[in-house]
Amino acid sequence: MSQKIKKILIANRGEIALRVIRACRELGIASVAVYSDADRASLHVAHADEAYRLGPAPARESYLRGDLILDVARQCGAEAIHPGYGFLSENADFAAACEAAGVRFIGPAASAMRMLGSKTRARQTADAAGLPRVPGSVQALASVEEARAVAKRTGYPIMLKAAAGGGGKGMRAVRAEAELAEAFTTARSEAERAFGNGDVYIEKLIENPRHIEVQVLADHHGHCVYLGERECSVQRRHQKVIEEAPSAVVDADLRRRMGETAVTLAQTAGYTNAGTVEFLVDQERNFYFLEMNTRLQVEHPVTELVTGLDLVHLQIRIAEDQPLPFTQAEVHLRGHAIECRIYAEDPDNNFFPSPGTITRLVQASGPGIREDCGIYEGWTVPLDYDPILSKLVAYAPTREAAIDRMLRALGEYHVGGIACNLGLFRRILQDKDFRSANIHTGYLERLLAEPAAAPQQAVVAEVAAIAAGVFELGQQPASSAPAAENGSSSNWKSAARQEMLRR
Amino acid sequence: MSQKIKKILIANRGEIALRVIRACRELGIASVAVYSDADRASLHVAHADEAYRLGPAPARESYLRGDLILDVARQCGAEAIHPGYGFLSENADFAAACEAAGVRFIGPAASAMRMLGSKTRARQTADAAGLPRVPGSVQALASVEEARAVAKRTGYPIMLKAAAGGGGKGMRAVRAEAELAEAFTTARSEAERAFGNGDVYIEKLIENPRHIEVQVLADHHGHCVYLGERECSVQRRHQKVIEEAPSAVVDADLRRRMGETAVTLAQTAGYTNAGTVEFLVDQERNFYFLEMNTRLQVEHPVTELVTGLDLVHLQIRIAEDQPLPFTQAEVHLRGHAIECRIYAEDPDNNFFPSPGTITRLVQASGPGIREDCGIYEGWTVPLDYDPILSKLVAYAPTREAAIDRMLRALGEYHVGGIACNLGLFRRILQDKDFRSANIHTGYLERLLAEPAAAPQQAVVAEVAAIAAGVFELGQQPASSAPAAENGSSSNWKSAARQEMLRR
Amino acid sequence: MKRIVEIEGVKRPLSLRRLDSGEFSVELDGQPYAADVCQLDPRTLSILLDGRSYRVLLDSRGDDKAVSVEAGRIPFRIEDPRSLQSRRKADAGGSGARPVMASMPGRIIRLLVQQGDAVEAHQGLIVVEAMKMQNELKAPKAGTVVRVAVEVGATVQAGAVLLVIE
Amino acid sequence: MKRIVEIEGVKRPLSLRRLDSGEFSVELDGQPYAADVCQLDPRTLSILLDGRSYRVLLDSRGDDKAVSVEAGRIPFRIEDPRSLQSRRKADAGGSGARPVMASMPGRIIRLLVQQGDAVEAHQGLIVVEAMKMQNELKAPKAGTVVRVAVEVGATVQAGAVLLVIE
Repeated sequence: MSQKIKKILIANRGEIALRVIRACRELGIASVAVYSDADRASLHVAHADEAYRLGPAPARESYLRGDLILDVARQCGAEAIHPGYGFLSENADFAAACEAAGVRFIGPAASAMRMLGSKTRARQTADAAGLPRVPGSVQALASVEEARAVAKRTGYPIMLKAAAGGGGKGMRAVRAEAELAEAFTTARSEAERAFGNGDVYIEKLIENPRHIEVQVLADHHGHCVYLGERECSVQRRHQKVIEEAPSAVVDADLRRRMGETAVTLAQTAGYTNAGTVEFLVDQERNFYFLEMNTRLQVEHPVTELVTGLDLVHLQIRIAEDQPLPFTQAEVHLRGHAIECRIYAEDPDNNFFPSPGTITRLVQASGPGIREDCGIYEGWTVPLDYDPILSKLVAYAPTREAAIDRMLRALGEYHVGGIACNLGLFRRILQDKDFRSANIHTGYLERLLAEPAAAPQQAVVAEVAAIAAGVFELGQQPASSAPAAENGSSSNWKSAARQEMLRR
Repeated sequence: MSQKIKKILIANRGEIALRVIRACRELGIASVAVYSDADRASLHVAHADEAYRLGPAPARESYLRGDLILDVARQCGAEAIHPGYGFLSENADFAAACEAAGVRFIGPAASAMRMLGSKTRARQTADAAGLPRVPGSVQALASVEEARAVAKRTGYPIMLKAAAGGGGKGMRAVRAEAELAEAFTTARSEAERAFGNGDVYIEKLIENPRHIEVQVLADHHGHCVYLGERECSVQRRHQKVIEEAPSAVVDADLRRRMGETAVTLAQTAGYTNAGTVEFLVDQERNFYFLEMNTRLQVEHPVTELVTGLDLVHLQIRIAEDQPLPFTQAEVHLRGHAIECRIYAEDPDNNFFPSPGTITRLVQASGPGIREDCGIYEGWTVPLDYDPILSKLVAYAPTREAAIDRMLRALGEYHVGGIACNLGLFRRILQDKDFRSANIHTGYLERLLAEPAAAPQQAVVAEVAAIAAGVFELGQQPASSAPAAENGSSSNWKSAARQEMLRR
Repeated sequence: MKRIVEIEGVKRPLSLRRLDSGEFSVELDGQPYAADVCQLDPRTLSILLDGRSYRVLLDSRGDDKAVSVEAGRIPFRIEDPRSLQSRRKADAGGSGARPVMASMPGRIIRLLVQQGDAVEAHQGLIVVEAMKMQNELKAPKAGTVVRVAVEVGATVQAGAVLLVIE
Repeated sequence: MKRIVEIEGVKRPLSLRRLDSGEFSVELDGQPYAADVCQLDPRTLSILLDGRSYRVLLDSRGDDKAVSVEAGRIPFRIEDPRSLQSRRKADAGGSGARPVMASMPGRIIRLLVQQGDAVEAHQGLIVVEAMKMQNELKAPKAGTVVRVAVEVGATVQAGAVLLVIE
């Protein structure tokens, strides 16, 4: 029986915390933020109805402290917790602790998360459900010898992958048997360091695959639907950079087959709430199950734009035990959406993160532009977390129009004070291969290996020189300024300075 | 035969000029702004590819100077002119001058504009096409005697309306014959003053009607489609305040009938490009043709959101002689969109305009929010033009969700330095009658006559008092500040002041 | 810092002290408040009070001071209790001559009264236009027009005295 | 105002004068420019040049001065031709000792060299971590490490000198 939720604690920070707070406000539900010492001045604290401190900046002392978070939920009377993505969102023990404490975890049950959370266990579940998956092992490899045997059976090239993995950690491509032993050792130790679990398994390496994933949504009444696919092939070091919906290579038939496969997997695992089934698609458009993400994803807005739905609203309704308000037949895709993940990182300096104070923020808007943003002018990007600043999303009737709209929006956007990756998006969106959807998971590394040609017009340098002079004139302290060349100049300078004080 | 346009001059200012500039950029078309002396620092000048001065601030010396605008177009090589709304957008002589100069006018041909631009002529066209229209006269009334005869035939109450009218000028409701003579005289003189044309005609006064309009789009190849309706019943002094799509009272059958009626009128007049056919809908859901707006409308974004189309892109494609890229059967409405017109006017002071400097601008964003904005922080709203600042639009799967989303966005939005009407929207969107779609063109005046109950929580006054003190502390000039109560206070103050300098 | 903050006609003593930790110690109406105040930028505060989160914006228009909180604009005045001057200023409001001021910039379209005219309270005095909208300013009280300070056609700024009623 | 503006390695003389009309008289490289400059806010300009419209944003990061125009970030340096000091400063770049500085704030994860080590150009020197990403800083030239200024585990700010190569 459905039961209205009146207060939700958001166990996250940044743009996704604000995203969930907004959904709560729209639904008339009170929102509770939690924050670390590094986030007292963050947007999610100021926008929530309530806010409570968790602890020091490091995530393991704050956002990963499930015990503290449950304490806050109990004390403030929150009946549900939304985990966002990252942090505790795929932690089955935390989901179980919520269940035990009588607090609804807005996501799947701990049991379903356990069946799908480990990559090896997910592969076993996929086999049980009869899903096409990437060939290789379905269990952790006990030794180099076992790895060698499986690799030989699978056929080189292969990938070594961490069972508890994510974000490219503990992952190694192996092209020949001679490389296997060393790769096995380093992948294991990297996985051990990153996840506290050194289990690795083998997958056949698919050449130039596309990364295409299917959004599913399941209620507690046995209904499960798929909401079309997202293509996330533009990646750097296994991190998604640009996502879009729909995929240019998925037609109605392939969409239905991938969607039904994803629904089968979710139902086999007794999955509920929002989840994403990731596939690799090869050049012949065969698809292979890769893994399942048992949470809302960063890139969920592109699905919202092409379906017209609100996934966070639906997540909350599902957590209230409400049935899905539509059937599969009522899901229609329209138009095309593209998302750019704006990060505090410097593409011109090896993508090194650039924390620091955002001294300037000029945002894009207008037709077809959505922004899910977690920053403001004057905010200091902390050192301690993922460098995502904002998600800029463009929607238009066609893929080409969405690309051109995004380029228009990127031209309006400006982040000052720190480096960010806006220029990278411009480069990708103008690239011929991207525009013709000729992409795969290795596409971006190849593009980045090419020299970035940016022949600048002479007139732009002239404009820049003039502007530099005018800004210099406006910023000189009165004491060190040379005598004004004419009477009005100094007046103008003091007016400019007053203007700056007033802002 | 279709011919690509490479450069478009936008004969307008403010948010609509920026809207068209953005469309040009997305289509790879160069954009040319024109500006008056009051608008050198306006956003449309900074965002266009080229910009040229027209003249002094008054519109009749700048934005209404069709001759100067055509000169600029010729000199910079613009092949087309987009008129936006207002100014020259419904001026058939200007459209004809463009045609004569070989510059494409992005709108209907002058001939179609003439057939539909005058309200009396539009009513004759409607009769010729067999449209249901509001009963009354189809020609200007020559005398009080004629007015008396028509009114008697039509039956009181009636409306006197200016043939060249718009914006409620030259409009008078007459409830009984005794009032007619005086109303006729004042309506005529008001119309003469406002439009240079004193022609008035009679329409039966429909009690508590809804204002519902149909968007049409016609190409130069004989195709004409309707893109659903917009409900604009929330008006103040005949000015639209909130618009939405679809209308809560229009079902599929009524939509089809109104749409087909609108298409018939457009085709009868040989209409091309975007246009809007306005209807009154009475309490029995009978609809009556009111007038046609032969241009893009302020409220076009709500139609874009529910159809997934871009009307300005399509206007330009039509002007290039391209055929419409879809048929009527391919137009599908999805979800619900609401637009709030943010004006520089003070609802607490009789809606008086409030020009001045915008010292602060905090904008809303996130899921389902679109903003078409013409302002920025630091900009001074000029005295000389309509006080529209921005259009905030919310989209969601249902009307209720769109209302709640808009309320969420309004809570994020803030305009500082001048008064604006954000509070009015909050009041309307929380009103029970609005939420149950129990609205008509007199709805808002009735709501405004009621006292605005705003019982404030005691704690909010406490928070305000504390904040007032903290701001005061941060803004005191160092010289007049009292001695710091402890060591860190003065450091903090100087840090705050530095922060202000840095911004 | 000790001040008197006047909000909605109520004068409330406020004592603010910034602690070494960066937090504020707050006393309002003589009561301590466990308010956690964080300055996001020079004109935005995040205030946590009993777990509730408030985003407060400085929302002054010229000398008209106000904050915006929970989407409501709340005007305030601040007095330094040690300053006599501020008290005197506060008392100056009630005298006999009453200026009628432009609430917004605009152009004078029509004068409905002349110097020497007797007027009723709420009687129309003058019509000002801005952005194509006309506004009729009304008499704040009954009395006599002792001065008309503007002419038809003049452009006036907000706060300009248009005429005086005594 | 007369200045030397250095952009993309080219030093260009610039003369700016604000006219009574509010416009600027501009001379660049000794040539007059009919540039119409309008300041939208203290850090944004609208410049019209031969009808073309440019929106220019001041885009400095600390001492690293730049403008942003047409979506490109263009660093600049300004010298006062009357100031000898600025010339001397400009000449100081090519000396023997070369500090290796943190380009971003972060934590020192590993030191790959010690004081006294001979290093090749582009050899890895030090690993800095921020936001879960590690970055290896490389030697700007061949030489000897004459000083190591940080320890493993230390947090450094952008611009901090980490070590010096001579």
